[in-house]
Amino acid sequence: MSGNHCSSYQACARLVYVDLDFSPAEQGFRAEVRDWLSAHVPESLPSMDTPEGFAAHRSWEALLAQARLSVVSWPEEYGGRGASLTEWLIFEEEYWAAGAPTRVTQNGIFLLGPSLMRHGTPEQRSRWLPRMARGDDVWAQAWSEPEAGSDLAALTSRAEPASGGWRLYGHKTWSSRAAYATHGFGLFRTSGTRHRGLTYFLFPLADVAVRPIAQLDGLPGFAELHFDGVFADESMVLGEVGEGWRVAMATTSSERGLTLRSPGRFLATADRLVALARSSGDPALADRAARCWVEAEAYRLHTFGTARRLMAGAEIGSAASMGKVFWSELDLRMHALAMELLGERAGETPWLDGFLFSLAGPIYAGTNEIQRNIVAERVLGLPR
Amino acid sequence: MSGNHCSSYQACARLVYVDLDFSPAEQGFRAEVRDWLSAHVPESLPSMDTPEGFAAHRSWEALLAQARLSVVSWPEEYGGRGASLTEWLIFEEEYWAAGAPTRVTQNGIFLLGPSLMRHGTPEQRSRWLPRMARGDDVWAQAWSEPEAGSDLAALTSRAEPASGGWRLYGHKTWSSRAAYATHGFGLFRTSGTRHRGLTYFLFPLADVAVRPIAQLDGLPGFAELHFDGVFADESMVLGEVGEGWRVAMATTSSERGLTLRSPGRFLATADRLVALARSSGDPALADRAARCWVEAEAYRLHTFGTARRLMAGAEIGSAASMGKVFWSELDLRMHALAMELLGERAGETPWLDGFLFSLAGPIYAGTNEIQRNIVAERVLGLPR
Amino acid sequence: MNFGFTDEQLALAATVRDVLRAHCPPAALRSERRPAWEQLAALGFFGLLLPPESDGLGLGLTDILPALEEIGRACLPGPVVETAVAAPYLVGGALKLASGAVCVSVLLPGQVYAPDADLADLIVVAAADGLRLVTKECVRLTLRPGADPCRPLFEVAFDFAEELGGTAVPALRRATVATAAQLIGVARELLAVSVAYAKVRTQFGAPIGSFQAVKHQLADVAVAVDFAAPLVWRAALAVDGAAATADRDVSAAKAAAGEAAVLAARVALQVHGAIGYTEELDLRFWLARAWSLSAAYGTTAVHRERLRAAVLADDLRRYP
Amino acid sequence: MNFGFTDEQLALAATVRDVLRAHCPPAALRSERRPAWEQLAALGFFGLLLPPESDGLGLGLTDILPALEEIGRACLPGPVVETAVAAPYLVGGALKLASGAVCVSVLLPGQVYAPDADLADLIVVAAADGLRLVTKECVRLTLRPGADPCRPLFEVAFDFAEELGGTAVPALRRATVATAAQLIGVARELLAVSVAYAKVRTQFGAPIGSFQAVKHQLADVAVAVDFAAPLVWRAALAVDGAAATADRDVSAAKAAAGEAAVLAARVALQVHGAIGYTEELDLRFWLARAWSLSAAYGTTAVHRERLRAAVLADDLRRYP
Repeated sequence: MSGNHCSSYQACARLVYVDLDFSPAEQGFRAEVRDWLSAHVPESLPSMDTPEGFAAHRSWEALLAQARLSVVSWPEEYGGRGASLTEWLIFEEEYWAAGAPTRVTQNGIFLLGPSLMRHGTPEQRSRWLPRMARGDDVWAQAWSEPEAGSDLAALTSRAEPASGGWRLYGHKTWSSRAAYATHGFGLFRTSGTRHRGLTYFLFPLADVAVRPIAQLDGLPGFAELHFDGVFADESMVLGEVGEGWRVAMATTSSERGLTLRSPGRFLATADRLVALARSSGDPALADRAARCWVEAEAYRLHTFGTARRLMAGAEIGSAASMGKVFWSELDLRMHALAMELLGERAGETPWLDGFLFSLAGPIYAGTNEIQRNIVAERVLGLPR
Repeated sequence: MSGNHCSSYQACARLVYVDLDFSPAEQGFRAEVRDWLSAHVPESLPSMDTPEGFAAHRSWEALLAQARLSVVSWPEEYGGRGASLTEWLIFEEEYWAAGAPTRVTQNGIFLLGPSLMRHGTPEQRSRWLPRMARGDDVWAQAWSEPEAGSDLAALTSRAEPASGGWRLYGHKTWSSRAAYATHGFGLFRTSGTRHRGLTYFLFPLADVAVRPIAQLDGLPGFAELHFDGVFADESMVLGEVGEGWRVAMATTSSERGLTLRSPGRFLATADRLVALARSSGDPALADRAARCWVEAEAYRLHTFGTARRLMAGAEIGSAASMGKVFWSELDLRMHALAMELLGERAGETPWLDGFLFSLAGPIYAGTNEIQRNIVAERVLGLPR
Repeated sequence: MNFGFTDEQLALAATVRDVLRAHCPPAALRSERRPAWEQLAALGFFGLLLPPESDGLGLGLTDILPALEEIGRACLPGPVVETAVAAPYLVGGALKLASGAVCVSVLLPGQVYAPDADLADLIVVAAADGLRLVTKECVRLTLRPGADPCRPLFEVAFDFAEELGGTAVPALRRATVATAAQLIGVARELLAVSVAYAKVRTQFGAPIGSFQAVKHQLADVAVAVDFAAPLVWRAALAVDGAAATADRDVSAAKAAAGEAAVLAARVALQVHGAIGYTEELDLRFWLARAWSLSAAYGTTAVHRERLRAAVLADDLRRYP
Repeated sequence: MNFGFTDEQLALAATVRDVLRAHCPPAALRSERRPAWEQLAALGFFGLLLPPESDGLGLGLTDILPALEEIGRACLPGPVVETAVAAPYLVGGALKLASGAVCVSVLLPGQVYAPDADLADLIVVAAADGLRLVTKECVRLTLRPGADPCRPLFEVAFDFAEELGGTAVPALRRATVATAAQLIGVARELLAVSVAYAKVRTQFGAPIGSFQAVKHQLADVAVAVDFAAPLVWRAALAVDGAAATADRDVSAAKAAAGEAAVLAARVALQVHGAIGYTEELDLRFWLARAWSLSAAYGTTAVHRERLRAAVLADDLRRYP
C-alpha cells in the first residue's frame, strides 16, 4: 500500500508542509562559514582571562570581522550581513562544530548590542556597534552588586547629575571579562526605588577602579568595579533617564533567549560526548550519552520553532525561561557524564573547564530557581 | 603483609566492633518466622477492599495472632512477644520475602497502637489492644477532612459535651479501609483553633455514616465518614481532652518512622525487580535495578542504625522525614522501572497495582514536600 | 526552514478539537466505547492519510499531527490511530476505510496485544512469515488486564486469515509517532488540569500553586512537554520523507513523549493528592492513557535501547 | 546487631577532629602540603591499622571510619589514606611506618596516577607481574593536570624497584572504603557550609534559606549523605570481616558516597551563586576534593558497573 501511497505524493501538497529543510541560500551560507572556519580556526588559544589570551581572542574577533562573520545577524552598516535568525543559528552550529574560540566580545554583542539597536540613538549605534563588531572595544556587563544578585532591583549604585552629564558612585561585582575589557555597561539609580528610577549607563573602564576576582582556576574571570564619581556625559546614557530597567530587560530577555546560548554549542558538546561514551563501552553510560544527544537535538528543533515565531514578529517572552532551564541543565548533565567517563584524566582535556563552567549555567542569567518561578507564574499562570 | 596482619586479629578487639551480626536468639527467631510463614502463607488473597477479600485478610490476621506473630513487638499481655526492634525488623524482612498478605490491621497496629500504649489508660489498653492484635477489631484512621489534608490543623470536625460523654459532628475523608473496618480513630475540636483544643476520639464505625470512595481500580479503598451527633462516652477519649494533637503526633511520627514502612517490604520488591531486570538483558535497565537494590539495602542499614538509637532510648524525631522521602521515592522508582520492563504485560502481574500504590507514597503520611520542609527546618535549621 | 505548523494544519486540529469537545466530553469516557467516531468520520478524518484512489486526501502524517495531539488531549477512546493512521498503510484499499465504516485494530511487531480489538471489523496481525488480515468473524479474542479502561488489550487467535502483501514498517512507524503525538496531548491536558487545581485548592491559607515546590514541579512538566513535542514533529517529517534516520527519530519521539506524559501523570497525582486516586475524578482517564500509551508500540525502554544503538552506531546525522 | 559506632571509635574521631581544627585550618590549605601530619603521627594515627609486631594497634578499618570522615570534613591534604590505610597492607613491615616518618603513595589497579607522589618516600606500584616498591631516589614524577590543587596527581616512571610479595587487593579495598568515608565527610562539610550561607545571605528581603526551592535542594543533600554513610560502614565491616560480598559492598559504598559528595558540591555552588566560584572563598577546596575523590580509586561509573555485574550475577546476599 505504501508504494501506491507514495506515488500519489503530489496530492500531499494540499497542505503546505512543516519544513526542516534549508534553502539553497542557507545551505550556501553554511558552506561558506564551514570552509572559512576550517581554514582559519586556531589550534587553541590561551585562556581569555590571561593578558596574552585576551589579546589572542581579540585578534581572532578582528579576523572574524574581516570575513564579516563576527556579527552576521547585524545590519551591514554595523559590520554584519543582515543574516536571518536561521542563518545565525547555522553560523553558530558551524562555529561550535569547528571548535572555534569562545567569543571574548560576547557580552557586548549579545547583551549590550540588542539594547543599543533597540534603544540607542543613531549616534550611539554608529559610534559603538562597528567598534564592538571588530573587537576594538570589548564590553563587560556590570549588573550585579554585592547585595543585588538574583534580586537585581535591589541595586544601590547611583548616578548624580553633574554639569554636562552624571557622576557614578557605587560598587558592582561579578563583572565578567572586566579585568581586561575596555568598556562597561550597567544600571545606576537616578531616582526612585526598586525597578523605578534606574538609568542605563555606558562607561570606559579606564575611569573605573577595577579589582579582578580570581576564579576556581585562579584566573580573573570576574572583577569588582568601584565607582567614586566617575564622570559620564549625556551621550553615555542608553535610553531615557529612569528607563534603565526596561532597557536592561530587553537585554536580559535576549540573554535568556536565543542569543545567549544557541544550540550549536550543545550540539558540538553532545557529538563529542557520544564519541567519548562510544569508546567507554559501558552501555549504561552510553544510554545517558544518547539521551543527552537527543536532548541537544530537541533544543535545536525547539529553537528553530522559536526562530520561526520571532521571524514572524512574535516575542520570546517568558518562554525563554523554559529554554534557559533546559539548556543549562542539559549542559551540566553532559559535562557531569564526561567527568565520569574520563575520571582522573579529565584534567588533560577541555572537559574539566567545561564542567566547571557548566555548573555556572543554572546560576547566571537568572538562576534556574527564578526561571522556574517565571515559567510557573507567567507561562502557567500560577499565583505569585 | 595482609597475611601477618590477619594473624594478629585478636589485637583488633581493643575496640568493640560495629556489629551487623545477629545474635543466636535473633537468628533463631528468624528461622521460626521463616518456617511458619513458608508453611502458612496463602497463595494469594482477593483484594482487601472487597467483602470476601476483607474477610480473608482478617482470617489471616487471626492465624498470625494464633502463632503470636501479628504484633511481635507488643508486650505479651496484649498478644505480642515483647520482641526487640531488631527482631521486629527481622520479622518484617521474612514477612515480605515470603510474599505474605498486606496487613489489613496495619492502621490500627501501627498508628493507633503506639498512641494507645503511650497515652491510653490501663482499661483502654486491655480493652482494645488484644482485640486489635487478633483482628477482632479492624481500625480505620480518620485524619483528613475535605479542607484539611496536608494542613491537618485546619480540621473543623468537632465534639460537643453531652451527658456522660461527647457528641461528634463533622466530615472526615480519605479514611483507608473504613468501608469494611469496625472502628475508627481521629481528631475532633473540643475548643481553641489550629493545633490547640483538639481531642483524640475512638468510635465504632457502626454509629457513623460511611460513604465508600472508589479508587482508580474501582474498589473502595477509602471512605468518607459523616458524623451528625455520634455519641462517644468518656472511655472513647484517648489522652487528655484538648491534647489530641500531641497524642496524634506520637502516632504520625511513628507513622513516618520505622513502623509504617519497614525495610522488609522494599528489600522484597528490590529482589523481585532485579530478577525482572536480569531477564530483560538491557544493561541500562539492569543498572537502574542494581541501583535500586543497593538503595533498598541502604534503607535497611540506615534503619538498623535508627533501631539501635531507639533501643538506646533516643527519639527518631524529624530524622524520620528523611526516611519517608527516601523509601517513598525509592519505591516509586522501583515500580516505575518495573512498568518499563513489563510494558503491556504489567497488568498480568502484581506490579501494576504496586505501581499505583507506590505513586501514593510521596503523598500519604505527610507529603514529601512537607517532609522536605521538615528536614530543612528542623534537621538543618533553615528559617521557616 | 519553517519549523512550525501551517494555518491549514492548525485549522484541521481546531476542527477536531471542536468535534471532540462536543462529542467526547469526559462523561462519554464512562459510557461509550467509540465516542465521536461518526462525527470524525463525517469530517473525513479516516481518509486523511489515504490516497485519492481510495477516496482519501493523501495527506502526510505531519499534516494531522496537531489533530492527533487533540485526540490525546481529549483522551478519545477507540482504535482511532489503528484505523486512521496504521490501516491506510496496511489495507489502504479496504472497502470504505475512508468512510470510517470499517474499524481496524492491529497487532504488529513490538506490540504485545491488539488494542480495542473487540470493536474491530478487521485485525491486521504480523505473523512470522508476513502480514495477515483477520475478520471479526474468524477471530477469538481474550481480554488482558491493563491500566487503561478505555483502551482494552486483547490476545488474538484465529482459524482463518487472508495473507496480506507489503510490510508493517510504514504503518508501524506512523502508528508509533501518532501515539507519541497523543501522549503530548495527554501530557498537556494533565498539566492544564493540575495547574487549574493548584490555583483553587488551598492549604495553609494559600493556593497550593503559590508554593514554590508545587510551582517548580509543574514548571518541570511544562519544560518536558515543550521539548518533547518538537521531537515528535521531526519524527513525522522523517517518516513522511522516508528519511534514513526515520527509525531513530521515531524512537526518540516515542521515548521523549512517553516520559513527558508519565512525568505529567506523576506530578498530577502529587498536586491532586488523595483525590487524584478516586474513581469519581475524571483525572484517572488521562493518567491511565499516559501509562497505556507510553507502553504502546514499544515501551520507553525499548525505544531508548534503539536510540542508544543508533547513536553508538554513529548515526549522528541531523536534519537535513 | 549493634549498627553504630562505639564510644571508643567516636572518641578517636573527636581527637582527630580537634587536632585538625587546630593544625589544618582552611588557611593551611593554601600554604601547606602536609598540614597536621606531625600531630597525627604523634597521635599514633599512622599505626592504627598496623599489627602490634609493627608497632601498631592492629585496629580494623571500621574502627577508624569516623576518624576518616573527619579527615574528609577538614579537607586534609597529603597522602594520609595511602600511608595510614593502604601502606599497612602493602609494606606493613616498612621501617617507621607506624611513626608517620615514612610517607607513602600508591599506584594500584584502577588508579590512573599516584596522588601526592611528590611527598612520598615510598611508592607502591602495581605492575603487570606484581607489586613494586619504588623509593623516591629512583622515581621520576610528572605532574598531571587535575581538579584538586591539594591532591596533585603524578605519572610515575622508575629505573629500579624492589619486588613486593602479596596482592594489592586488601590495600585497594581499604583505600577505596577510606576514600568513600572521606567523601562522606566532604559532603557533610559542604552541606553545613551551604546551610550556614543560606541562613545569612538575603535576597528579595529574606534569607535565601527561607525559599522552598533552596530548602528542598539542601534537604535532598542531607538525605543523600544520610543514606550513603551506612553503605560505607557496611563495606568496612565486610572488608574487615573478609566477607564474600566485600568487593560488591566496596563498590556500593564508593559509588554512593561519590554521588552524594558530587550532589553536595553542585548544590553548594547553586546556593552560593557566583561567589562560590571565587578563589578567595575556601569553599573551592571542598568542591575540588569532592570531584577528585569521587574519581579516585575507581570512578562512580566503574563501581556502578561492578555493582551491576555482581547483582545480575545473583549476588544478592545481605549481611549477615
